[in-house]
Amino acid sequence: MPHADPPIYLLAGAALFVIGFYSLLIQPHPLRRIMALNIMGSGVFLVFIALANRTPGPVADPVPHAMVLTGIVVSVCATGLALALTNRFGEVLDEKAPPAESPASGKTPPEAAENHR
Amino acid sequence: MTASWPIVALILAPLLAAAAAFALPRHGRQAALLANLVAAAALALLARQIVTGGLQTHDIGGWAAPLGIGLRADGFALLMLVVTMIIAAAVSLYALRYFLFSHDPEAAHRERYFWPLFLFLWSALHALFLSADIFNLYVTLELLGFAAVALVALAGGREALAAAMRYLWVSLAASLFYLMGVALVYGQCATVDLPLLATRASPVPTLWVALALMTVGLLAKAALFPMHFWLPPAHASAPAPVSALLSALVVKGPFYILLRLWFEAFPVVMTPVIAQALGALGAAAILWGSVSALLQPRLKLLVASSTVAQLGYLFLLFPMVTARPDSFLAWSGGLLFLGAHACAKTAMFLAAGNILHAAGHDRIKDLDGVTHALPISAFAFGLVGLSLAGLPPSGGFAGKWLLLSTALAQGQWWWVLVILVGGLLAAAYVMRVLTHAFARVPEPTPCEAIPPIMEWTALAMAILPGGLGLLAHAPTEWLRLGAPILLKGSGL
Amino acid sequence: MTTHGLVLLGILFSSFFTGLVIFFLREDNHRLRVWLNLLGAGLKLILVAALLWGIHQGYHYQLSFDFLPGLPFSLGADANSVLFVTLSSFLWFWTTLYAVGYLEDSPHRSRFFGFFSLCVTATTGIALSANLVTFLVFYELLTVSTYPLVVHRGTPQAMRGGKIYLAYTLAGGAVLLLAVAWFHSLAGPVPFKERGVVQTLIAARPNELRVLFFLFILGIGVKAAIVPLHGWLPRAMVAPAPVSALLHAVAVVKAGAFGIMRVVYDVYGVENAAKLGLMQPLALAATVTIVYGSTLALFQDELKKRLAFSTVSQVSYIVLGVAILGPISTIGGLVHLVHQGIMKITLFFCAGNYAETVGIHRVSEMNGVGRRMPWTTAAFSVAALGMIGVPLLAGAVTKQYLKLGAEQAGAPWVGWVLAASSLLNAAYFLPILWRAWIKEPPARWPVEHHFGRWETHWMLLLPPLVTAALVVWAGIFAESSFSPLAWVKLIAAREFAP
Amino acid sequence: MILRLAVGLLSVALLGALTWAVRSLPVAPVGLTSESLARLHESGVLNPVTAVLLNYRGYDTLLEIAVLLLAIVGVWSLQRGDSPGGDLPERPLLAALLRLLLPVMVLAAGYLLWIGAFAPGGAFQGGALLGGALVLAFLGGRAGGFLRRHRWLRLGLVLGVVVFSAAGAAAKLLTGGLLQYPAGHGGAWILIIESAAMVSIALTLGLLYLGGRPEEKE
Repeated sequence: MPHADPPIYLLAGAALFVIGFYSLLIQPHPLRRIMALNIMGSGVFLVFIALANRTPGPVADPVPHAMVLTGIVVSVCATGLALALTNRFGEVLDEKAPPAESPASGKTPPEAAENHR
Repeated sequence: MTASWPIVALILAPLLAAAAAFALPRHGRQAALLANLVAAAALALLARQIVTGGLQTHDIGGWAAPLGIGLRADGFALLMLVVTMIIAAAVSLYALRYFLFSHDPEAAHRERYFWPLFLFLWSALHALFLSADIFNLYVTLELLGFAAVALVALAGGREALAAAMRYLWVSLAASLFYLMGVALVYGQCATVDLPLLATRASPVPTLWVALALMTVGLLAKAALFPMHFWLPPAHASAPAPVSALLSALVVKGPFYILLRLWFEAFPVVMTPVIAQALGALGAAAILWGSVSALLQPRLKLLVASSTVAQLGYLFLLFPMVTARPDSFLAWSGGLLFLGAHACAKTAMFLAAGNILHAAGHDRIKDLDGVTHALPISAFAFGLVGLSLAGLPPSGGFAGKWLLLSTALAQGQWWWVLVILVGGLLAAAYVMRVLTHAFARVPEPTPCEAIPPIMEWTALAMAILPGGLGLLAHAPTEWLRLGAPILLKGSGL
Repeated sequence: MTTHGLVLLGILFSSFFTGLVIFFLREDNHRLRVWLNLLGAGLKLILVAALLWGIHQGYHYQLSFDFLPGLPFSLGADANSVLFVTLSSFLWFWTTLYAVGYLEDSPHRSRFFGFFSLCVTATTGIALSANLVTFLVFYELLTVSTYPLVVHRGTPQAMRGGKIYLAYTLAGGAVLLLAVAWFHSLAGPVPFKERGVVQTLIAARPNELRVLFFLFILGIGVKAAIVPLHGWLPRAMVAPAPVSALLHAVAVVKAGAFGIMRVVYDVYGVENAAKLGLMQPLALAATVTIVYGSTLALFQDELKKRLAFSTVSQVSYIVLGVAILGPISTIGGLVHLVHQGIMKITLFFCAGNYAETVGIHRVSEMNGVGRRMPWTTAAFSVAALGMIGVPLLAGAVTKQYLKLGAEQAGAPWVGWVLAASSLLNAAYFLPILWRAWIKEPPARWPVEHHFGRWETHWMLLLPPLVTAALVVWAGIFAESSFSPLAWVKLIAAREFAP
Repeated sequence: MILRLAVGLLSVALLGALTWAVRSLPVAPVGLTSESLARLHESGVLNPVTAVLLNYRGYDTLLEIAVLLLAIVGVWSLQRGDSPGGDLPERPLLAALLRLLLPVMVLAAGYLLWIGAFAPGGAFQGGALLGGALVLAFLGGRAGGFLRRHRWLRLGLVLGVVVFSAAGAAAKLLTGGLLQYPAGHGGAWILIIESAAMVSIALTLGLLYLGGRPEEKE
């Protein structure tokens, strides 16, 4: 045992990371994937915080704290973007019912036209 | 200290331009133009500084590592920045007409959002190439990834959105792997500064796992086989200028970080087995990507699969550099290859975009006689085909030659075979397209006219790798500039 | 030194730049394109003449720069290069003239002449390369620039022929790349040098050198159409006549033969190669190719295919000459580089004239064509007789030297091979002449065009007449000091100098 | 099933590796606590985390604000046209509550921003609170007009990046280092940057909640 104090928070962070990773690969639904990614992220943040707490000194190491704050903001952005993308994807799937731009009208954007085939 | 303005300007100019392009949606073009001008000027100044003064560094906020974040530019970074500049300029030119040319009602919307997203992507690349801090690199990676995903989604169709989502999952999970690695590195070394890490690293289990995690994350982002699955749909369904950016630059960012990590910060952790394994994945990517390019029904998918293959060559750098003797040749070869591929892929995607635009589709078997309508684009496509197949006098040849001779000199003949076979396969898939394009049929594919600037941009980018082949000496010399760490023990 | 090097660059760029400009000419800009073509061709001839004069004056031509670390790109003009560069630039001039006449009013002429010029640039580049890497660069450039010419017509057969052509030549190129890179890692960036550069390696790594030689021949042999690497040549016959002429007489096949010469003489050195026991297999391959090509030519009814198989056979005369140790056979081989070039180009010009003027593509249609087109048929006859080896024509000189050389080198079986080949040559050429001159012409020709006062367009007629005259000249004045033979003797003297 | 098994094995391996790594961490870790505290007086703030965020590693934060802006640009680039949540039901109780709550939230956000210099708090905490206020206002039907004013929204969204970058560049003009605040004035610079950042953060978080671009006022 290298540590007198078992690294319980570190291990919990690792476990969260792995749980998130497992669900990300297993769950097909976008919402569950987004949650899985958030769980993974929480695992990483927990590891950072636990690391900050190990260092000697009057207060915990502020550098990992700041990193976690940055990481959280990034993960909020990621979540927002992913949700919006999921939402948009659902809308496009719903739009599929009526026929897409008919060839007669021509002049469809090539990418879109190709994607509809 | 005033000397560091170019570095700062390279990061801030595209970033502020992105903000401006978003805040003033009607002035995206002007913002991009301004960013191009400032970045070009800053890059010229930076190049001069590096050539005369070697390594350029800047401690942000005046805080030296480990407390602060360092920016720095050496010859390697310069090479990447120059490639980025060239491609960004070409894409800017091309995009002037690309979006508005289509008759799609959402064209204006697309163009409006293209500029800020593109400028974000660009600033992320600059920040990435200039950063010397592995946590900061994480933030740049996220910036890069988000911009790339949003740009893919800009195409709007179902396929594009599905591809963008898949890209997002991979990108986010990969970032978290990388970040977990950063956490462990910090826990071990108490710093995230690359040069400091080089002095503090030692081969211990924590760093092994940390590097494994970071490497896996970066490989997924760099789309190395077998984690390449997300790349072809994403790169193929994006709008043409975006595909060019993604294939030419975005996947190179993580690769750049990998090189920095393994050869600058953690050479003590590198072992021949790891290097050979990375090389083996590269070889598999070359073969797999080339064969799948041969089988793709659509032009843009073919070009995207070719990216998977060409990225494989870059990873041959690992076994060759690790074997040490003559590794400067491997460095120059790999990085020349990188530059040539970046220009070539840009040209190829732009040309493919023209063909797609003009013919209304990009099914390869229905492209008979497309050269009649688009001689310049078809010519550009053929010309870059030379570089991809590594035929002289292209930059692809120069890179391939250097890799070949390093492999032979080091007795690693198995890479030689892969390189040769990969070249032949590349020639084969390029020919697949040209055979249809050159065919003279009674009724050639009906084509719409394409704005000349879109055709000429593709051609200009196609000529670059050709010229790079004969004048390859200069860029390889840049590598030596201010890069003592990277090239340590490489026989300089 | 540098100004002399510039002449070499000038020779390359005289066609390169015209090619580039021609690409961007509008299709209907006929006159300018013709002038640019002729200007490039003429300029190149003048520069080559200047080069010859300079060498005569004792100048040394050399140009070199590092295009990669430790990898010089270097051009030079030694005796071998001058032989080939003179041949190719001279024949290019006439081929250009011919092509202008041939392709009148066909589509995509700018593209055609652009690649045409690049093709010749690559060929002269091969001639002027002073080391293996430079040779490789131009060798691959030649592959790439000829492909669009082969598929120029864009028909399904043309595309298929082009695909096969590329498959063979690119695979050959890859093997050559391997060989060059490997050799480079053994010997460094060595320049071509008479009697080879491998002396120091022979004792240390004989087997590696043998494997390398095999790879070199495998890589270059594709272009030289050595059996069994010849498969592309007959199929590439779908190309327009000037391209076939170029492929067979000036550029591709010749580049292959020239490359084998370079490897044997200036990389390995004949004596070293013989020491390694490499010459017998090469001679054997050449012999098989000679007999095989001639035999297959017998069975071709399509005129151009018959000529193609004839090329397969004839080019290996050069290889055979190279493979037999000794100065005299060397002379025979090298001089055939020129002789085969002028004879075969004449034949292809004539075949093109038949096709263009009276719509004849097959030997069986050629009855009496000599009456309709006497000048063309006369040129054809001269070249065909030359190929057979009739005295006083170019081909006879080659065969005589090869035979003598072989006897001198103790390989009398070569005499038998040559005799057999001559018989076969006669068997496939004489019936053509018989048909053309003696048989009655048909009532009407398949497709007939009239071109004013000559039997065909003057641009189509003049080139074969000039080259046929050369065939006669090279035969009759072989021993004078203004003949290909005289120059070749000089090369041989250097290679075998005591 | 096979997929689950394979992924499961992969995850177990990953967990094993992470455990190994975590348990092999140095027994006497160093960290950067002492360095951070030693130079805290130069940073202009008393809260070490804020010092790291806005001074030692302020560049990370600049890029992070850029990520926020990028996220909203990305989301807006997806959604076209119509107003999300335009058919929200009437919520009179919420509206009444908001009348009381919103001013308090704004005040609290301001406090959080200010206290960040001394204790946990700062632009993100304040911004998050303000963002929450925006969401509540939207749900209570009080933000409709505000959300239609795109020009102002855009300006507010880019404010953080622009002020942060401009401050960084201005600092460079004055002291020679990017984001190197003039000695002794760090606190003021940080407060300015944080205020601008808070506005952008709040807007970004609030607008991310909408999941798309609100309808624009013509």
